[in-house]
Formats: sequence, C-alpha cells, structure tokens
Amino acid sequence: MQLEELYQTIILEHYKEPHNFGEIKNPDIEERGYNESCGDDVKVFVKLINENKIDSINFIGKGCAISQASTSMLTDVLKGKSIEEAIDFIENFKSMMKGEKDFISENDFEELSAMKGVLQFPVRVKCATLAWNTLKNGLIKYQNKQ
Amino acid sequence: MQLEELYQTIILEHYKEPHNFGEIKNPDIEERGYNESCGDDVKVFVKLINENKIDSINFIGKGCAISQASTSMLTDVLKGKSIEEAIDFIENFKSMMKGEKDFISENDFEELSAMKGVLQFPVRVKCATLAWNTLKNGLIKYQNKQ
Amino acid sequence: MLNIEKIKSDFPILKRKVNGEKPLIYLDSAATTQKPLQVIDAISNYYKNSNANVHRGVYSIGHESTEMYENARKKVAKFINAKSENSIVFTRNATESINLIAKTYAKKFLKANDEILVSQMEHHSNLIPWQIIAEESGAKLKFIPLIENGILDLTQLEKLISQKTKIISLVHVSNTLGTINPIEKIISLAHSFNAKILIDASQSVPHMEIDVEKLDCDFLVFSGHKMLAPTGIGVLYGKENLLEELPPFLSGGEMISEVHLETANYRQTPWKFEAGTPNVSGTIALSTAIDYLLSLGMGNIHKHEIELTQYAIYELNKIPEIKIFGPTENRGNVVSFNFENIHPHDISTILDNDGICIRAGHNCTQPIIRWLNVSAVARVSFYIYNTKEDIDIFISSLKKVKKIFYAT
Amino acid sequence: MLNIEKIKSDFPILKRKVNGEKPLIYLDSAATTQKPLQVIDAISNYYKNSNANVHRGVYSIGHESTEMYENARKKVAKFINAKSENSIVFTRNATESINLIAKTYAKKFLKANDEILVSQMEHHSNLIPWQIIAEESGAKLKFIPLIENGILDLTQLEKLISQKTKIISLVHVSNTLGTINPIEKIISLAHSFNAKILIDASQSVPHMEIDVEKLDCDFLVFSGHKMLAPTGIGVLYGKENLLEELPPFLSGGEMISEVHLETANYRQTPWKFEAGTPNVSGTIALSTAIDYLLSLGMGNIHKHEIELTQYAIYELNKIPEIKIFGPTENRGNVVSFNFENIHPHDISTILDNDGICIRAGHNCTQPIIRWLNVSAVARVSFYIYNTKEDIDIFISSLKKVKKIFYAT
Ligand SMILES: Cc1ncc(COP(=O)(O)O)c(C=O)c1O
Ligand SMILES: Cc1ncc(COP(=O)(O)O)c(C=O)c1O
Repeated sequence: MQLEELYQTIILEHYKEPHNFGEIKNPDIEERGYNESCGDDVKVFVKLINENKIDSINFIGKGCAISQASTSMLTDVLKGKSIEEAIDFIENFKSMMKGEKDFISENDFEELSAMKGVLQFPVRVKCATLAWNTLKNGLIKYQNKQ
Repeated sequence: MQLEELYQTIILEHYKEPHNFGEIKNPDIEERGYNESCGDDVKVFVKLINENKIDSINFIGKGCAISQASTSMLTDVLKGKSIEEAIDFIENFKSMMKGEKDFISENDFEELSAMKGVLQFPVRVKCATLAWNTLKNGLIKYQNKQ
Repeated sequence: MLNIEKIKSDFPILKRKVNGEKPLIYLDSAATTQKPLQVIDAISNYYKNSNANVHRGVYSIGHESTEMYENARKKVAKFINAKSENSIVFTRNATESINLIAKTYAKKFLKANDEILVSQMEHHSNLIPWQIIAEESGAKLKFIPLIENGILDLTQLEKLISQKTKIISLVHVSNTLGTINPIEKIISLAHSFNAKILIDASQSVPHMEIDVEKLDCDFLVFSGHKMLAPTGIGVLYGKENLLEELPPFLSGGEMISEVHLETANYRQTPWKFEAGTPNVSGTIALSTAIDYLLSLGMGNIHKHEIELTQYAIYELNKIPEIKIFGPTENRGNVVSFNFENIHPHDISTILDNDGICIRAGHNCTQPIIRWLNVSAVARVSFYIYNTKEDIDIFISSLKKVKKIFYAT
Repeated sequence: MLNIEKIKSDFPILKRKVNGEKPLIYLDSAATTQKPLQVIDAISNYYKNSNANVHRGVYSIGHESTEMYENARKKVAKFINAKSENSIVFTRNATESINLIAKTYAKKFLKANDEILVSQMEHHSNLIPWQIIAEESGAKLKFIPLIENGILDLTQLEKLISQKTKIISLVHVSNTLGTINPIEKIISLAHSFNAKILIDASQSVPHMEIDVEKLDCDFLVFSGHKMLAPTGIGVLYGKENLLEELPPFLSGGEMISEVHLETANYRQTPWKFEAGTPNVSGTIALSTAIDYLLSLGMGNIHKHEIELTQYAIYELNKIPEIKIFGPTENRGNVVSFNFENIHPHDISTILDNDGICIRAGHNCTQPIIRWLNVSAVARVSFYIYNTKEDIDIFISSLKKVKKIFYAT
C-alpha cells in the first residue's frame, strides 16, 4: 500500500513530536521558506561553531506531516556537519527526492529513507524539500557574507 | 441563382454611374456614416425647401456595389418628401431589409425592390442600409435642432 | 428534482478511475467544475464546422461564427436578466473582469483620498487589483471586517461607508466560508451614498438564479469554468451607460472604429472592451453550458446543493475532531473544515488515494485563513453531479485519515 | 515535402460543404487557421480525463492538469528556442501580449519625451496600445514610413532612432502586404541605441522557424489560433531578466505569493503575469498544435507556402485588371490585391458563393490601406492544407466576378 509507505510510523512520530522545534536566540543563520501554492511556512535557525561547524539547528513553522517530519529529521541529521558537508548532504537528499538518485539507507540516511514513500506522491515532494531548500539558501547566504 | 438576384443589372448600373454623386455646397444637412467592420464610408448632403421638404440629396463615399447602388437609389427616391415622410420611408426600407416586412414593388419602391436579393446575403444587409441609417441620423439631428 | 444518474452520465470524466480502480469523486467544483459532453461537443463542433475569425470575414462561415459568438452574448444577458446584451463583456475569467473595472473605473474616476471598500472575505482576485489601484490613485482601501462564524460586520460597514466611498467590490458567496452576503441590502446602501458596486458572483451565478436588473448592481463578474463551460472565458456585466463612460481596457484589433497613425476611435460597448481575437469557442461553449443549466433549472440546482451541503455538515459534525468553518445557516455549497492535529494536505492526499478530490490550502483567501487563525483549511464543494453517496464515501475516507494519524 | 492529401484529411472542416454543394476552400488563414482533429481531440481529451484547476489541487487530476499546463510552457519555449520556459507567459492572444508589455514596460520605464518607434505597417494591435501609452506617459510615438511596394524605409529608420528611443515595436511579417521585415538588422540597431525591441511574430511563428535566442529580440508575441491551436490562447516571450524587472499586469489569484489585506507579494516570472484561472485547455491544445507543426517540419511548411504564394501571384498577374500589393520578392504567404472598379466585398461575396473564403476590407491595418490610397483590399493567405488546386478554383471564380461586373 502506497499510503502506508507515505505515512510510516517514523514520519508520524516526527510530525507529532518534532525534534528541535522552537526559536534559537541570536542564531548565526536564520532563514524563512514559503511554499506559495499551499501556504507551508518554515523558519530555520542555525548556531555555528567556529563559523563553520553546525552546532544546532532549530525550526518553527506550520505544515503537513511530510514537511514537519522532513524538517525535524533535517535538524538531527545535519548537526555536527560543516557548512560544505551540509550543502552536499542537502543536494544529495534533493536528488533522491527528485528520483535522480537511489535512496541510500545507511549511516545518516537511515532514518531519512522513510521519505522514499513521498516519491510516489509527486505533489508532496515540495513539502519534503521545503526546509532543505530553505536551509541551503541560508547557508549559501552566510558563506557569501563571510 | 442567388448571385444574379444580388447583382441585378439595375444595381450594377447604379453602382457604375451613381446618381447625385458629389458634394453640395452649404447643405442644410450633412452627415457621415461609417461601417467599422468593413471600412465603408459615406457622407450625405441634403438641401431643404422651407426647412422641411427635401429639395435634393447628394452623397460621396466609397463602398461596394450594394452600398453605392442603395445610396444612389436613396437620393432619387427621397427627393421631394418631407422630413417626416423620409424618416417613415427609411423605417419601411429598413424593416424590409431585416425581413420583417415584405418588399412592396410599387410606386417609390419599384426600383428599390432590386435590393430584395440582398436578403439572402445577411452579411451584406449592412452595406445596403448604411446610407439610410446615416441619413436618418442627419434628419433627426436637424429636427432636434429646430 | 434533478436526475443525478442521468446527469452523471453526461460527464465523461466521472467514468474515469484514479489510483488503480477508484472511481473519481470530485468535490472541488468551487475551484472549477467538470464539463458535460454537450459542452465538450460544442467546442469540437465549432472547430469541425464553423471556425472562422469573428466580425471580419464577409464569407459564410465568418458570418456563422460571428452569429454564434453574438448569440452567446444574448444568451448570457438573458441568463442573468440583463436588459441588453451590450451590457455583457467577454473576458478570460472573473479575475480579468475585476481588473477591467479596477483599471478603467479608477483611471477615470478615482482621486486621492477617495475610498474603495472591499471585505475581509474577498478572494485574492477581488483584493489585489484594488490594492494596486489604491496605490496608483492615492485612494484608500478599506475593509468590512468579519464577525461570528464569518459573516460581514454590517454595523462596521455602516460606519465605514461615506460620501468618500466611490466603489464597493464585494463577493456574493464566499469560496472559503460559504457565507452568502446580503448583497441586496449592501447594493442599496452603496447607491444611497452614490457609490458604485461590483459583485463578485463567481460562486453564485453557477448555483442560483441571479437577476442583475432586480439586484441593481452596477457591475457583476463570473467565470465560465465554474459553471460547466471551458477555461478561458469570463463575463463582466455592467450597466450599459456606465460601461459607455469608461475608457477602453486593452486595445488593438476588433475594438476600434477608425484608425489613423496618431489616433483612433473606439467602438461602442461591449466591443470597446474586447481587444484582439476573442475566445470564440469558449464563448460558444459557455452558451451551451447555460442551456444545460437552464434545462435542469437553477432552482432545482440550488435545492440539490443545499441538501448536499446540509448532509455533509451533518455527517462531518459526527466526527468530534472536525471543526467546520463558516456560518451555520444561509450558506452556499462550500464547506471548509479542519481535522484536529492533521494538516489539510495530509487529509487531501489520503482522500485522493480513495479517488476523492478535495481542496486543501488557503483557497486564494489568505486573509480569511489568517482571520480563522489556522494555517490552512480543507474544503469540499458540490455541484449538480454530486450525490449523498459521494459524501458517504468522503466521510468514510475521512475515518481512514483519523485511523492513520491517531493510531500511533 | 508535405503530404497535403493526408494533411487535408486531418481537418474535419475541409470536408464541409457550403452554399449548397461547394467544398470549402479556406484562403483566410492569416485571420485564423483551421484546426486538425488532433488539436480538437486534445481539448476533448483534457475535459474527458484530466480537467482540474492548475497550481491548486493536491489531488491526482490537479497534479495531472498542472503538469500538462507547465509542459505546454516547456514545449512553446523549445519551439521558439527560448533558453528557459520562465520566458513564456500565456495570454489570450497576441493583442494581449502587446498590451502587457506596453502597460508594464511603460509604467516602469517611459518618461515624457522618451520615444516609441513603430512602423506604418503595424496591425492595429501593435499600434493602438502604443498610442494610448504615449498619451499616458507623455512619450512620443514615431513611425517608420513605407516606401516602394510596401517595405520599411530603413534610411528614415536610421534618422528616427536615437538615445531617446526606449522601445521599438515591429511586425515581423505584414498581414496585409506580406512584407518580411529585416528584423535581425533592426534588433541589433535597437540594441546599439539601448532600446528594447518587441517583435509581433503573429504572421511568422506559424509559418517559419523562429529562434529567439539567435534573434536576440527582447520580447516576441504571437497567437495560438493562427497556428492550428484554439482561440483564447496567446504567447508572450520575454527575456527572463526583463520580465523579472516588470511590475505585474493583471492581478488576483495564481500570481501571488503571500497576501495580507493591505499588501501582497508576487510570484516570480512567468506566473506573476498570469492572474486568475488560465485557459488550461487552450494551452494544452497549443502544445498539440506545435507537435503537429513539428511533425511536418517548419522548413517544409515554409517551402510549401512560398510555392503557393508564387503560384497565386503568377496566376493573378494574368488578369490585367488585378493589381497586387506588397513587395515582389521576400514575402510571406499573404497576397492582397484589388480588382479595377470592383469593391473587395463584392469579390468576396461572389467567391463565397463558390465556397471560397477570402478576406475583404482593411485587415486591421487602416494606415496601410490609407497609404495604398485605396478604400479596401481583397486578401488571400495560405497554410498547410492549401493546394494549387485551391488557387485554380479561386482564380476561375475571380473570372466569374469579372464577368458579372464587366458584362453590363
Ligand atoms: C500582424 C498581426 N499582429 C497582430 C494580430 C492580432 O492577433 P490577435 O487578434 O490574435 O490578438 C494579427 C492578427 O490579426 C496580425 O496579423
Ligand atoms: C469568489 C471568487 N472570486 C474570484 C475567483 C477567481 O476566478 P478565476 O480564477 O476564474 O478568475 C474565484 C475562483 O477561484 C472565486 O471563488
């Protein structure tokens, strides 16, 4: 059943109790993303160590189960990475969500592979990638400012 | 044959040698008519006797055989009529051209009944009535001014 | 009484299966309606038999297409009881109709410090054009607020309206709340202040009898695609003398009389407002759509929709986690709701898996969504081809949503 | 080489008889073309299978219609070799496309004493919008005059253009004279003065290969109905960065991002310019029309038309009382002519009686008609479904005209 692949337990758990939800005071990076066709709205906050290593990511915003779960997973999985590593990771995830790359279900990607179900629902891919695109924008703006 | 009813000899004769073609100096009435969908353009001039009886009607303008012939006939047939009679006559002619009234082929209407053929070509009815509508506008404006 | 089985059989798309073997249950007619074969065939037949540019060719099919086009105008005029077909301007959609009035009326009449009045429940299409015109003209845009479950605050309206008010632009039936506004009352209020009033009838003309003569509104707009006709055809009704006073909107071929290099004269209303080759097939198909609606009877349609709406509300109310928005009575055939802790998108996706189309999001009414203090809503809307069985299937699919989300 | 028999059989209307038993000979494709069954079916199939509003529904058929709509944009972009589909804005017709640029570009960039340049051979649709904008902005409208048989006076153009020239709007192929203008040269001339240039390609995109990248024009417009697609769908091509700079045109649903009561943000190009529900079926059918044209090959189409045009001119020249207008070489598939002492309307009526559709009048180019010093012209124009036999029938019917008018 497709639907069960979309609404896997792990996704619903992240949706109901998203990790790292809430603002960060004085973040190094703060970026808002908006999906105009549906109104999903997300803001991500990043604290860096040494202007490069991601110390923590938080988010606020409203959205569907897919977008909330995907954002919640993002905050877990990118923690500890350098800006460059994070951008790479985001690109990889986006390629997988476009169906251009197979899903890897090891290491960091293990939990994320729950997102594979979204591929069968093309209209929902935007929900899954909103926060990722938003964070990427924020990271690149930060790099350009340095 | 429909076409032969449209382009009757009498119509072609009026077209080739229209009666009362040319401007009148110091007319009592001067009115222009324009058919925006085809560009037909006519100007009628009227000289009155005693501010009411039509002494003469002339016209200038460019147009198809139907419009030129119809205008030429108009200048003949309305001569000598009072303004009220002329307006009545015009209304009668228009009703006939709309198919609302039968064509009468007696008295003044004898020659005009050649216009009956136009009824089978609905797009061309406008050509046949352009000068008549124009003259009516002119007559009514004159009446209102008095 | 409508014979829904017969009606359903006229709509080819309703025979379609989605997501495997699920029959299509279409509950998004407020966004756009499905089309009966009669309307689809009207388009095909036009192109197979009579296609030619209008108002141009002296030849037979050119005359034929022009007659069909102008007869459609007469049909529309009669449908909303306009005195003259010269009151009917064909546009692309309701949005363009509103823009036409905003851009020509404002150009001619609005000055700085004049006031424009709209409500807080407008569709974006009846809001943004006025925001832009207000900015360009220096006029002030004011808002009739919402109260209770989403009705207009008429007390506030009476305070807001004044001799400064030059135009009121108001939705008849809200596409999100379902509210039916008391437009008769507001139209005469507007006129008592010498203000003009435009009615956005996008959600009413398709569903009930509208009589512009009786209403006495100055302008009224709607879209063909929300009433069985194809996309790309909209209507602007205007009182003939008012339209005659307005400057042209777009310009070019068709709308002119005499043209010189430096200047041009314009044709009379309504052609003055129709620049370039119009959507001829769309217009003719709109005429067929009106025939179809009239053959059912607007009264019967309205009655059928009220029944469906009441049934849907009754059934939805049985699910305790569901909250319905909008007034409890005197409402159109639109029901917006939320499911506690479940985002409308997720509802829509799960329903879609069962072949059910519902709308999820802001419905092009972000100010209402903000007023409701939610991030989005789910919406169902009904039309002549819907049945109580459709609603039963919808409700049982909603229970599946609940199971998926509330189980873990 | 085109297989005309095969092509003819794709056009249902060409099987139709008019005025009794005369087969239809359609020689007015410059006004609008006939439609092949493939295009007619594209509309029907859309409504029978996939109809839903675009960019809104999260459900399957909403996704389907949105994909079809956006794929049509990609198809159009590829057809004229635009770098990005974001350069393609869908409008109602070429006329609206020109108005869009006149009204947004002028609003943003034109000041008093700036200059706008058009030619004396423009269609009304590429003249009146500039007259209006000139009046509103205080900019001056100047005209490239005609010389000889109806070609642009390039010497005058070089005197007219200056740093004051902000935009040139020029027809590619004249719909009355058939002149093909040297647009490559004029585009680079415009750019050397930092002027923007819009090309009215209404009579070229349907008939020859157009490459906007190579041309380097800033804007280019055309209508679907003149290239096998339905009425109600037009195209505006614009360089993406230029479109991005322009303010919105019409406003409402679809073209916005975030909306508050007082303000709104707009979406990016091209959606910023598409307000309200678009003509979805028309857009999809345009895509099918392009497929049809590509399957024949634009080069083959152009070659076929040149042959027909030369043949028609050769045959018309045999009738001494006929005068052909327009240049003798390097011309498009449009032939305007007059018959001594016979008005074009009368020609058209007599030909229509033989089932032949030709245009008679001013062809929406009154300034050309005035320049030719005539009151109207007759015009034939050809497309993929026309043959030399059509022209033979046309010529023998013209001889009947002569007999009727010259006999008495
Ligand atoms: C050269 C030219 N420009 C513009 C137009 C206007 O096209 P439309 O009426 O489709 O907007 C036409 C067609 O009539 C044309 O031939
Ligand atoms: C109340 C209301 N007004 C205006 C519109 C805009 O209609 P369209 O997109 O056809 O212009 C809609 C439909 O979305 C609507 O529901």
